[in-house]
This record gives sequence, structure tokens and C-alpha cells, in this order.
Amino acid sequence: MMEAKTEDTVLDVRNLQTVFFTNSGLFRAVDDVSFSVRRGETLAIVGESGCGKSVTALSVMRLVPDPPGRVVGGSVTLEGTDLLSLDEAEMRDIRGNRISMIFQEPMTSLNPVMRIGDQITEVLRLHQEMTAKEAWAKAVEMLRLVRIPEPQRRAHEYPHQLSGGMRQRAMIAMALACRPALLIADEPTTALDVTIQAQILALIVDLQKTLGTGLILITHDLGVVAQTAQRVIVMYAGKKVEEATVEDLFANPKHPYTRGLMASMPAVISFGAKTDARLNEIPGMVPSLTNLPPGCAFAPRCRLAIDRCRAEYPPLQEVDAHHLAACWRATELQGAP
Amino acid sequence: MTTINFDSELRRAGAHSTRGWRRLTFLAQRYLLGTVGLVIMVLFVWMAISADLIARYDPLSVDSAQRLAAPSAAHWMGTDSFGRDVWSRIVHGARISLAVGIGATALGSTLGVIVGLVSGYLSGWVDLLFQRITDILQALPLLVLALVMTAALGPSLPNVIIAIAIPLIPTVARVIRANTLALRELPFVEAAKSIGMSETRIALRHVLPNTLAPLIVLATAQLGSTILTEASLSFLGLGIPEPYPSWGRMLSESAAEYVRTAPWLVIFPGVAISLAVFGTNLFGDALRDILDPRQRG
Amino acid sequence: MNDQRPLLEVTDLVKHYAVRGGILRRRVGTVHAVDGVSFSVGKGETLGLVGESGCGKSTVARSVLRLVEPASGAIKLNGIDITGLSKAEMRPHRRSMQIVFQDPFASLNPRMTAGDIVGEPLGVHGIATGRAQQQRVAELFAQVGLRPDQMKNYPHQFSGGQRQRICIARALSLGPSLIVCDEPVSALDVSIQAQVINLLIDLQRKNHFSYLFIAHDLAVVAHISHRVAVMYLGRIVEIADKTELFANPRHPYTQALLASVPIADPKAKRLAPMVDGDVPSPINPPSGCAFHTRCRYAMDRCKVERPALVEAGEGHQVACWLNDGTGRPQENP
Amino acid sequence: MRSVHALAAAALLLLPAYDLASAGEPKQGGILRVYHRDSPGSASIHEGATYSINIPFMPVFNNLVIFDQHIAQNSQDTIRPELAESWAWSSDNKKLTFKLRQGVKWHDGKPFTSADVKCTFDMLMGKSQQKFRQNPRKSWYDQVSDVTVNGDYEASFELKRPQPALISLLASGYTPVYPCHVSPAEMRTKPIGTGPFKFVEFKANESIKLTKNPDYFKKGLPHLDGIEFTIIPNRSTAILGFVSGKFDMTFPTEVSIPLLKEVKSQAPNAVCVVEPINVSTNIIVNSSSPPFDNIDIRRALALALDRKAFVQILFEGQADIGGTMLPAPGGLWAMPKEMLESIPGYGPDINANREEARKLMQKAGYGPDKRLAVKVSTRNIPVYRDPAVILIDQIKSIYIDAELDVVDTAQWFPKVARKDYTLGLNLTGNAVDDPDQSFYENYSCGSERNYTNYCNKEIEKLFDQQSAETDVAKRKKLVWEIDKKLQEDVARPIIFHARQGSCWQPYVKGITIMVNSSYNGYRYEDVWMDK
Amino acid sequence: MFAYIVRRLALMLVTLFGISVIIFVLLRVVPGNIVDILFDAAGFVDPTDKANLEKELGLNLPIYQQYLNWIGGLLHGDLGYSYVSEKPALQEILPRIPITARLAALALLFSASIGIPLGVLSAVHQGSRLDYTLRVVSLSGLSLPSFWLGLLILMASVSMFGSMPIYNPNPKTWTEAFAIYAVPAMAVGFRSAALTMRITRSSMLEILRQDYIRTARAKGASEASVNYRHALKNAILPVITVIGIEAAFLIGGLIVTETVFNIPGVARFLVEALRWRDYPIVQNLVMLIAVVVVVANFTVDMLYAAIDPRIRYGD
Repeated sequence: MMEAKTEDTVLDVRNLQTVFFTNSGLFRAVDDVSFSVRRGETLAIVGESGCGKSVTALSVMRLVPDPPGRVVGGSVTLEGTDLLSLDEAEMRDIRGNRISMIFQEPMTSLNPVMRIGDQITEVLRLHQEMTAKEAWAKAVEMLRLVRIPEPQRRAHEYPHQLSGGMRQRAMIAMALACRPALLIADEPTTALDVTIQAQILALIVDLQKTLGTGLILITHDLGVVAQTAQRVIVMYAGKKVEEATVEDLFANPKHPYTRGLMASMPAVISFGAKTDARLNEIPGMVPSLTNLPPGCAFAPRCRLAIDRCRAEYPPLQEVDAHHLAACWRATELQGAP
Repeated sequence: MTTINFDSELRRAGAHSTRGWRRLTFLAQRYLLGTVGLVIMVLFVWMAISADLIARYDPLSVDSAQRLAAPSAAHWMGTDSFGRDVWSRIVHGARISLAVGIGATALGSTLGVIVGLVSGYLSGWVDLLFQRITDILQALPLLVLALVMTAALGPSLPNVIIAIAIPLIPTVARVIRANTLALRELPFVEAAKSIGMSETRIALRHVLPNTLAPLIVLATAQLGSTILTEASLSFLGLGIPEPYPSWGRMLSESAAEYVRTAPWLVIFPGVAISLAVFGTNLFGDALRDILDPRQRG
Repeated sequence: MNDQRPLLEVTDLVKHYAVRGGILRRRVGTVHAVDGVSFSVGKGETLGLVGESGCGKSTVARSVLRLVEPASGAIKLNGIDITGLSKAEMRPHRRSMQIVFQDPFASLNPRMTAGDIVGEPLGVHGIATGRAQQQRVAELFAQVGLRPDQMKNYPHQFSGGQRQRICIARALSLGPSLIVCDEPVSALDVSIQAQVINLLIDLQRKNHFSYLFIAHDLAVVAHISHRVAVMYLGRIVEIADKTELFANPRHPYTQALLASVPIADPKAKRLAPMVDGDVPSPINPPSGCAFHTRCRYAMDRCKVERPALVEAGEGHQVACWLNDGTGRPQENP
Repeated sequence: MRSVHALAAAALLLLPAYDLASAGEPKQGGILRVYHRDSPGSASIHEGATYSINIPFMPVFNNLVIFDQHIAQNSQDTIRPELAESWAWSSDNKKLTFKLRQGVKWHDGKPFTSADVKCTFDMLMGKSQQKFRQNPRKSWYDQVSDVTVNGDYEASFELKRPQPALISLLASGYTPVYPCHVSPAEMRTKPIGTGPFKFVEFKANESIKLTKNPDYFKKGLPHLDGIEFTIIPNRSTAILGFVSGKFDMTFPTEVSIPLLKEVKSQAPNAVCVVEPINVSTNIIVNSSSPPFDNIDIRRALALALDRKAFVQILFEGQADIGGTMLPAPGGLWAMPKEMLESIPGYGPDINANREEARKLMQKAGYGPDKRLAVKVSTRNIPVYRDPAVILIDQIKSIYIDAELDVVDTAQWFPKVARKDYTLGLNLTGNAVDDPDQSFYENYSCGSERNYTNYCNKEIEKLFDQQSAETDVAKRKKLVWEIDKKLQEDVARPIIFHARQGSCWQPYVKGITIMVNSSYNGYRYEDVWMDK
Repeated sequence: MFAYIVRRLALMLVTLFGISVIIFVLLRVVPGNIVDILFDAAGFVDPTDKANLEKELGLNLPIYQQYLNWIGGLLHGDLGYSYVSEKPALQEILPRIPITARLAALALLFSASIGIPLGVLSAVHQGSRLDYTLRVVSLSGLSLPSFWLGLLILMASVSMFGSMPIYNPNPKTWTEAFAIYAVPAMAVGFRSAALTMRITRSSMLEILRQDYIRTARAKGASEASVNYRHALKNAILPVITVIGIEAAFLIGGLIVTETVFNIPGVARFLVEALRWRDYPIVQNLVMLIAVVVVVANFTVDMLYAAIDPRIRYGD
């Protein structure tokens, strides 16, 4: 949001710029992205693959692989501390402690040769003065908290002995063990079946409420956004193109891309929908980040594009109260798509 | 935040050179060691091909007046106890080493591909049988098997090639088999099946070409080890017989007598072996980096 | 829906995989991948097959194409049982059925050009070679929305959506009457997904072939299908006309599945999961109704007796003991 | 020669004669450490034909008679009694009688008697129940009809015809007396002798250990506590070991000229000698099939040889050129230089010789444009291979393109026996510098070692004539004539007679390297170490 | 697990049986036999003596009979008699095993203790100058013929210390024991160390790209903890395979090394026996080597199971 930081602000990201140096050229993965997250709030970052949403999260964590990636501009302020100015040791004290992250692939994100209990214990002992025994007890406690049945036994098991849903629960337990101020969940349910997805999302939202953690939820699924987030950022080709409360966004999307995304999603409950009706597709492809057009990156796919769109990048403007969009024609767009 | 020179970073990443000559020079810089290896390999191949031009003397010609001459303008690497020019022998030795290296690798790889492809593709008892055979061949160290085989076949160039090639089969077969098994499950192979393509054609058209990259990587790695094995066999007196100037033989026996009085007889053939193998290894390493995406850094 | 004889009839399809172990690698367990599945697909119809991972939907797809050999059951294509046919006998029937896979990256041989990939079936079946083949491939490219000049490109030069178009062109090349789509859009981005779905719909309208459309995404299945079958642990638990199924799901699993789909509407917040726990292992599936371990309505009978798929309304079949085997009418969420 | 040759010098010989270098009171004790060039196939001297067996095992045994261990040139005059106290020829020169020493005990404590002598020679003649696995020198006793005993301490050899050379054969290191009560198989693994040292152990490829025999019949001997042979096949490793002081002595007559240089530079104090080993390097020519059935081509081959070049390359000049018999000064039977140089191919003008050879080749239909392609077969051992390489290079000059055909040891003799070769490069060792041995073995019709199947009845007669000749001067004349004829027939062109070096540390005393045999001088009973 | 082990053991027996047949047949194909070689010393072959000798050694029997005799004996622990030394083959082979085993163990120890840490170092500093240097060194380790390296070491040893290690079964001092065993072990172990290093490096690089490494970093684990606690334990698996295979393949390297350093071990014995066509020794040595290889592979698989909880063989 554009307004000044409040007491409640956990994370404030300003003009973040992350680039990748690749052999096919400069890759502006995150280009001038700003947002903030308040205590207990859920911010969803939504977009298609390659739009820079995951890199944004990794930039906040300062885990962008270098080479080829590098954060080249902006600031990331967590609870008043500028993370980008910390040295590596100081940053380590923050990671897993004040910010935690869970990833898309619960299958590969846990160390296969360490027991679940040990992996949770590790984070506790890294950040809190605890004996091994206390940490273990706490780990079991966390497993119980994420509703893993028989936590005592499960703590002694290895990741491969757990189902995908259970592993993601274990990841959550690990991420929340130190009661972080901010949790970043990067596509936490994409790899899971729909019934399990519902369980995990419910768990995350539930725990977030209980613990008052700020949450950044990164997803490509607008359904997930609608069900979990309070505020939403839509990203396209490394840039933030729209930001609004979830209600505003779904009721009144202001960016053609957001509208296109919503329109192209098939809906489950299409009672009256004509069988084999065509979807409203967005034509063309997601552009390569190395060869962005000079103006709005979405212009080549946009039905509403005018000459100005192709020539000049539209700035983010507040088109409604607390509703930002980067489109020359945002004000012309009204209502649900 | 420190300032970042985008241009130099990009140049390091190779962004300015995507095709043509610039791409080539970029790759040469990026895989500097591999390029060095390639240059060494090319040099040795060139040496082998144009040995008759490069060699300044007949490698077999004996000269009693020029025995054990130290390296000089006339004899760059000195002469051996027969007065034969070491440089000429090393140049001609490249032929032997490369003939054995390439011959054995090619033979072993071909047989290994056949075994691996058939084994991976047919499964069932053929696979079981082939797997047992590769088990058996793999249960003996390369040199041991090659030793027994050369002893059985007798020392000669073709026999040495065969003796070194046979122990290579299982490694290649394993890689190809594993690849084939993995490829068999891939949708494009299933798609080929679903259009009613025959199994043989699928194996040759869809499976085989996709095993080429790991095969090339493996073959380059094996090239070095076959050269070394030939040298070891010759050193033990079981490799290529005299008077062919095999590097391993040059090092063994008679040369060993001159370890101190004529060290060039020990140093140059050893350097030749090491350099040739080093070159293939460097090149193979870079090739693996390029062709095997799992290893990409 | 068609009243004609169905194009594809699958009856009691069973596919088990042996789990081997012990000293002599004897069978120590069985993966009940597909455990008695029956359905039919009419001409020009799209049957959606939906279920969570491991429910056996892909095995059904592969069995229909005889990419895996079913253990038992019959697969009739245009009334001819193809299960017992030899490879040679099977060949002419292959022209009638084609498949599009999930992974657009692994579906194309990376060492062949797009044109060769699409043209290959024509060559194999001796339909067209040389220039004629080129010509035909160019037409197919145009049909799926690719430029003919892209024929000489290699798969890695295409984006995911374009690759899937190549796959579709390949499937189209033989003029099939049935195309099995195994999760064709689940690897694609939302905006691209819509393009591919639209393409599939357009092609069907033009060519009148049938789809067996397999997906885990209810929304996609709901959109493209005429009828939908829901699978759970190797069995179909419910099958019905699309509108009927979504309006009036009878099986608790179908209900749970529907309830779990996040709706892109913030006003419809409903994150209460309908089912707990994970899908059990298909190696030793639960006795009776396989869903009883997660079903909130499970009764004693469910644990011991397997409910059969019975008619519970017009064209609506369900396998549940509730309400005398007709399942439970959906309660309002 | 005297008809009766008697020598009774037992008491005298109890005091060993030393050369000047080893003068001084011998010190007792110490283990002599020697490296061995390879692992001998067995420990049984009678079953071997290589000094790899003689050197480590000669100290275990005694002969009836032995060449004086401190006179470098073996001849009939240097033969000394050992287990025999004396010997005598009968007047018709057809019976040789030995009086045996009494009180000699085998290492296992059993007494030595004439039965042991009879057993040994009966076995060598293939007459006894027990057989050697192999009996390479059976032909030495072709003229012996019987060995008889007279009581426990007298044994006689009955001959078919006079053969004065027999006593030389009996004095070779190859002719120890074996115990009757020990089987040949045991002798191969755990030899029992009467000699100055007892066998301790033989670990193949590792070591051979001998220890002092305290009950040796020569009182006060041996001086050494034992001898230890460490087997090191790699010559440079072995030499490095010697120069770094790990060994007291090299393997005798095994140090090549280049390695000798290294020893001199690394261990300047070491005592080194280079002596002929009475091994000739020669070409076996298959004259039974083309192209070498043509005497012209054979002659051309002989004329093409540049023997000096061989000697220069392989021995830095330190080897001898001659005919069949070992050249002087080491050898006793070599023909004079002028006579040698009159043989085709031995002349000093190599170019002229080769010119003549080319003419002969052209006569046979070959020339620069029609070259003769042949194979030179030889064994896969450097001493065989190296001269073959030079040979191939040399005959290029007479339009012969030869390719080396390296034959595995196991296949060499079967191949040669099959006549499956054109040219072969071969080594012929002579245990005793005596014409009987070399002529009969290598040139007589039907001899197993006559690989070329050279058979000339006229020469055969001369063989017998010289063999029975008791007058040394007359015998020499005959021998020269035979030798020259053999060379002119290109029966088996001799290229050179090798020399090899032996080195020992300066504190090792009492070693004498023989100059006309490398098989006879290793009793080592009076070797001692001055430290 | 038990079933798996039993199955593996059965397959091992099949492999060993196959080797026994192959080696037996190969040796019979070899032209010329021990008898020819024994006669070689005599300078000629006497056909009757040869026949007698072949009979004595049992070489006149049909091949299958010879094979059955050998295998029958083997199963009773009777390895037959060496043709050359006429001693029981067991008695010839047994004392040489510890020598080679000691060398191999030292070489492995050397290669693991050098190769693994350097491999980790190289991977962690990927792309750095250190990485480059280590890669070049390790590649040269794979390129130098071990016999040449041995020769160079001996040359250097003599010119520097005026002495060189000569094998002595009972080394008197620690330095002598070191010279006798450690120097050749290093000469042969250089290659294995290089190989271990390379495998460790590439394995580490691959593991460092895994998601759980990112997880570990996201937890705030230090680089050391990430590299050693998280990555190395996963990366070590392929390294174990390589060391396992290398343990067996060291025998190949030891053949030349034992020759150069004149060590009377099993490996050199094989070459000598082969030269002598001493079938009982060659056969049994090859079987011994095969057993070592097969057991090494088996051990590696068991170690895998011990280290990687995902692997539970069998059911």
C-alpha cells in the first residue's frame, strides 16, 4: 500500500529490483516492486510462472542464488531493520527466526536423511537457547500444532515415510517453530491434491490467526487467493501491475491482465454454463523477460491496448481507494470481468 | 549497496554472444579448461594423422652412432638406446595410443549400446541374461580382465583393442540401459507406441538418439582410461609388441634402465601419455558440463 | 448426449501391478491401480475422468490405448474388443485413438523437429510421405494455431503451450475418432491453459471426435466435459451428466472434492475441509468402500461391503451405501 | 692328454685359494643380500636350464668335481675334486672312476654314498624309476653307457667311446649330486644337498633364503651366516636398491652396460666386472622353406650383418664377435681373428659386404622395387627383442622388409619346433666352454635343440672326430674348421657373444666371476664380508 | 531386508559362477601352457616328457572335467597346487593377501581423507581459483599413469634421500613401514583420491541445488552447517559407491604399482602367474578378486541402506 508504515507493519518492501545475468541477457525478474505486510495480515502475490513472484520472496529472504541472480536495488525492511544492509551472519539470525518460508515441493524441501524431529529441532536450536531435549519436546509440540497425528512417533520418522500433505505440515511446523513475524508461503499447495490443499490452506490461515504472523502467500491460483488473502498483488513480467484488497480485486479488477486471468479461469460451478463453451483466453504468450517491449509488457496481449501502452510504461496509480493499477486505461474498467 | 556493473556481469554470463564466432569464443572462455583439452586432443590427433610428416626420422630406424643422445636440435627429445629418435617415436606412438583409445572406446561403446539397448528395451529373460553378463564383466577390474584377455588372445594391436573394449561394455550398457528404461516411460515414446510404431523403430529413432549425450560424455571419459590401460598393459609387457612405438612400452623395461642415465626416455613418453589423457579428461569434463544438464553449475 | 452406439465402451477394466519382494521376487502385494472400471464414451462426446493423484485415471487412459495391458475387462472401440488383439491387429485401430499427455516437455522427442514429430504418424501408417507429408503437416500446424514455418524448429524452441499444440497436431494427424487427453493443461499457466482448452473445444466442434479427458482439476473437467466420472482408488464412485453431477453430487467423495476447490470469489469463503487425512495407499486399499476411512458418513456396512455403481437418477450412477445405495443428496455447504 | 689323469689334492683344497683382492683373514658371519632377476620356476638345478636356478641353489649342493671357483677361465686344468676325492680315466679312456669322500652328510643328516651318485646320473640318463619332470641335459650323457658303484665310496662312468670332455660337464654348476632318498618333486620345492648352505625357504616372486650349513664337510666353511636373494624383476628398481645399499651384490652377470654406468656414478666404490657369459645371440634361419631355402639369400643375410653395430648399440662395444665358440680371451676354442674375418660377413668392410649381398639378392630376383617381406620371430623378452629390432633395421639395406613377430614364451619352442617361422632371433647359452656341448646340441642331426634342422653328415663326422680327440691342439684345429664351415653354411649365423656386468660392494670378498661360463661359479662357500 | 540380502547373495553366487567359467575357458584358450613354459628352460620340448607332465598336472583331462575338479576342490577349500612351486595354491596366495590388503586400505584411506574434504571445498567454492586448481590437480590425478608416477617417486626418492623403499616383510622401524606401504599406497591412491574428489564435488554441487538446501538456508543455518550437516551427508552416497568400486579397481592399479615398487602382493602375483600359465594360481586369484569386488559392491549397498533412510531393500 502506498500509505506510510504503521506500527503494525511487519515487512516493508520498497522499489525492490532483482536481476539475473544470463547468457541470453539481463533478466529483470523483479522490477521496482513495493509492498508491505501487516501483523496478522495475508498478502497474496499472484501471477503466472516467470512473473517474478517467487524471486520476490527469495529476495526478501536474501536467498536469490548468486550467480546468476542479484538484488540490485530497493529496500526490504523487516520490523524496522533493513535486511539488505545486514551482513550474512546477521541475516542468518533473521532467517527461520523472524521470517520463515515454506516451499512448493514438500517432497524435496525436507532433507531426506534427517529425521523430521531433528529438522525442526535444528531451527529451534539455531535461534533459541534450548537444550536438545527441550528442542525435541518443542518440535513434537509443533507437530501436534500442525495436526500431525501421533507427533511423538512421526518426529522419529524420515521425510519419505510421510505423505505429501504430512510433509507440508512438517514444513509449516518448522517454519513456525520460532514464531516468526512473517511467513512466506511459496505455492504451498500447488503440488498437493485438492482435498489436501483445502486442509493445508485451512491450517495455514488458522495458525496465522492464532500466532498473529504476517503471511505472504504466493500462488497462481486465483481461487486460493480469494479464499485466503486480505490483500492481493498481481505481478506480470517482473512488475507489480495491480494491488487491492481481495474484495476489491475480484469485484472490480482494474488491470486488463487481472481481468484476463479471471476470465480465462474455468469455473467449477457452471450450472448454467453451456457445455463446451469457449473460455475467454488471453492471446499470446508470457513474454520473455529479456526482450520486454518498451511500453507496457502486457500490451502485445491486451485487447484494450492503445498506442500509448506500446510506447510508455504506465505508472502505478491509485485508481480507487487503496486500489493501485498500472494501466493507462484502468479507470475505464469497471465491475467484474 | 555496491554499484554493479551490469555490462561486465552480463559479459561474464555470456549474454553478448549468443551465436556464431562470438558464441564460440565465449564458450572457449567459459570452458577454458575444456578448450585447452580440446586443443591438446586436436594436437594429438593431428600428430597421429600426419605422423609421417612431423616425425623427423623413421621411428624404427636404428642408428648406432646416435645412441642415447640427449635432447638437441637434431633430436628434440633425444634418442633411445637403439639410437631411434624419441620425438619421432612419440609422434608415431600417438597413432597407437589413439588407435587403441578410439578403437577400444568405439568397439566397447558400440557393443555396450547394443547390449544396453536390447537389455533395456526387451526386458524379460534377455535383460536378465544381459544383466548377469554385465555383472560378471564388472566383477573384474578393467586391467585384470584386459590382462587375462591379452594373455589369451596374444599381443597384437587388434587383440589389445578387443581386450580393452570388452571390459568397457558393462559400463556403457548400464548407462544405456538405465537411459532406455527411463526413456521408455517418457510420453514421447508412449506417443510413438500409440501411433503403432514398431518397437525396433522406436528404439532406434526415439530412444537411441536420446542416449547419445550421456554416451558421448561416457565415451570421452573412457577414451582417457583406455589410453591409460593400453599404456599399463604395454608397461607390463602384454600390450602392443615391439617395434611399434607404444608409449607404455617405451616406458617399460629398456627405458627403465635409463631412468638416471637418460631420463628423457622416461620423461617424454610419460608426459605424452599424461598429456593425451589429461587433454581428453579436460575435454570430457567440459563436454559433460555442457551435455549433462544435471552437472551444470 | 448421443443415443447411438458408444464409440468406446470399457467394461470391468482391471489393472494390477505386482509388488514383488522376498527371496524369489514373488508377488507380495498388489497395486490396485484400476479395479473394475466401466464407462462408455459416445461419438462426439467428452467424458471427463477426475480424481486425485493415484486414483488410477492415467492407468485407465493408458489401458484404453493399450499402452499398458489390462489384467482383465473389455475395451470396445466401435464395438470391436481390442483387448485381445495382437500388435499387428492393433495397428489399424491405433489410427482411431490418439493421446495427448500432461508434460509438454517430455511428450516431444527433443532430437526431432516439430514437423517430423507431427509427420511421423503419417509415415508410419503410410498415409503420406515426402512432400505430401510436408503439406499435411503444414495444414495440421495451421489447425492448431502454429505457423508452418515453425515446422523445422526443435521442441526446445517452443513454449509450453506451443508444445502442447504440437502434441495435439500429432494426435490429429491420423484423423482419430477418440483422443485421450491425460491432464493436457495441468502443466500450463492459467492464460495458456484457456487457449489450449479452447483449441480442444474448437477442434472437437470441427471434427466431431470424442475426448476422454482426464484431469485432477475439477474446473477444467467441468468446463470441457459432457459427462464426468469421479474416480477414487481405482474405482469410479460416481458418473453423471456434468450439470447433474455438479448440481447434485451424490457420493460423499464427490461432495468433498467439490467443496475443496477454492472458488475465485472472496465472498464465498469456505475453507472448512470436507475430508481429513490422505488418500490410502492403493497397495492395500481399505476393504469395503475404499473411501470409508475418510468419509464422515461411513457406516459399518461401508467397511465390509463394497458398494456397486448403481443408477441413482437418469444417467447418474453412484457407488455409495447411503440412502439404499443412491448416495447422499448434497447438503448446502 | 694323459691317458690317466689323477689328482689327489683334497687336503690342499681344504685351504681355499684367494685372489689378491680378498687377501686377509676372512671374517665370519653376516648375511649376503643379493637381488634376484626373476623368480625361478623351481629349486631343482637338474630340471632347469637357466642360471636363475643355478645362482641361488648352487650353494646348496656339491658336485663330484667342480671348476676352481677362483680361476675365472674354466678349463680341464682348473677342475677340482669336491665330493670325489680323486678321479681316474681307464687306459682306453672309456671309463672314469671317482673315489668318493667319506663322512659327508646330506642336510637332513643322511650319509652321502655312491648310491646317491648312481641315482643322480641314472635319473639324468632317464634310466631310473623316478623321473625328472624335465631333463634338459640328458644328451650330455649320450656317450655314457652305465654308472656303476663299487662299495659305498667309489663310482664309475662307463663310456661308449672316449669322451674327454665328460669331466668338464661333470664340473659344471649344472651337475650337482642329488640325494637318492629325496624325490625329484621335493627337490623342486625343498632341495636337500651336501653344500655349504642349507635351503630355508623359497617364496616365489619374493625371496630365496639359504642358511649356513654348520656341518659342512669343509671345516671352517662357509664364512657367511646365510644368503638372501630378494626377487626384483624390474632391473632399474633392482639397481636402485643396490646403489642405495640395500644389497651387497647384484645378481651376477645380469647388470647391463647402461645400468653399470649408473652404478658407477651412484656407487663409485662398488666393484664391478664385465665378463662374457658364453651366451651367443644368433639367427635361426628356416632353410626348409622359401625364401631361405635359397643359399644365396642365406648368404646375403649373413653378409648384411653389421655385427659391430649390434655390439655398439646393445653393449656400448663391450661384447665379442666370433663364431660358434666363445671368442678369446674368455673362450678357449675360438678360431684366430684372420680366420674369422675370412668368413663372409665377418669382413671389416660392411659396405662392400652389403653390396655383395645386394647382388646375391638381385640374383635371387629381388631388388629395390621388389623387396622381400619376411617376419622375424622372437620371444617377448628384451634380450631377444632388442637385437631383433636392430636386425630388422639392418636387413632393410638388402631389400628385405622384415616385421617383428613377438612370440609369447609359452609358444616359442612349439612354434620353432613346428618350423612356423622364417627368421628367428635366438639365444644359445653354453654351460661349459667345450665344443662337444655346443656342436652336438645345436648342430647335430636330430638334436632337439637343433632348431634349424641343419644336418650335414660330413660335419657330423668331424664332430665325433674332435670329441674323441685327446690332443688339445689337434682338437682345436678341428674345432676351428668345423666352426668356420658352420658359419659359411649360414646354418645359424652367430651375431655376437654377450657380456654382462656383476657388481658387489667393496666389503664383499671372495667373489670370482667366470669368463667363459655363467653357470659354474656360485658355490660361495668362501665368500665373506669385510665389515 | 533379509529377503533382499539372501537374493543379493544368490546373485553374487551366479556372478562368481559366471566368472569361474569365463576365466577357466579363457585360460584354456590361451595358446601354450605351463608345460611349454617349463620346457622352455630346457630349450626344447620333448613330446613324451610333455605328455607325462600334462598327465601329471591333469591337463590331459577334458576341460569340463578339469573345471569340475577345480570347482569341486574350491568348495572344499582346496585350491589345488601351484604348477610352478608345487605348493598348495592357498599357501601361495594367503600370505600375499595382507600385503595387498594393507596397500589397498591405506590407498583408500588416503583417497577418502584427501578426496572428500577437497571435493567439498571445491564444490563450495565453485568457480573460484581454488576450485579451478583443485579440478586441474584432480584431473591430472586421473591422467598420470600410476606406474610412471611410481617411477618418478622412486627417482625422486633416490636423488633426494639416496635411498628408496625396498619391500621388507618385517619392517623394523615406523619410517621403514611408512616407506614400504604408504609411498606405494599414495602412488596408487592419487588416482582414487582424484576420483573421490571429483565425485564428491559433482555430488555436492548437485545436492547444493536441492530444495532442502534452500530450506536449510531459509532456516538460518550457517554455510558450514548447510555444507556439512545437510549437504555432505546426502552427497556422500555416490562417493561411497565410487570408493566401493575403487576399492576393487585398486587391484588393477596395484598390479603396476606392486610391479614398480617390487611388492610381493596378490596383484603382481597375478601377472607373474599369468606369465607362467600357472592356472591354479590365476584361476583362484581371479576368483579372489571377483569375490572382493562383489563383496565390496554388496557392502556399498548395505552402507547405502545404513546412511540413506529412504533405502530399505526388498519389500
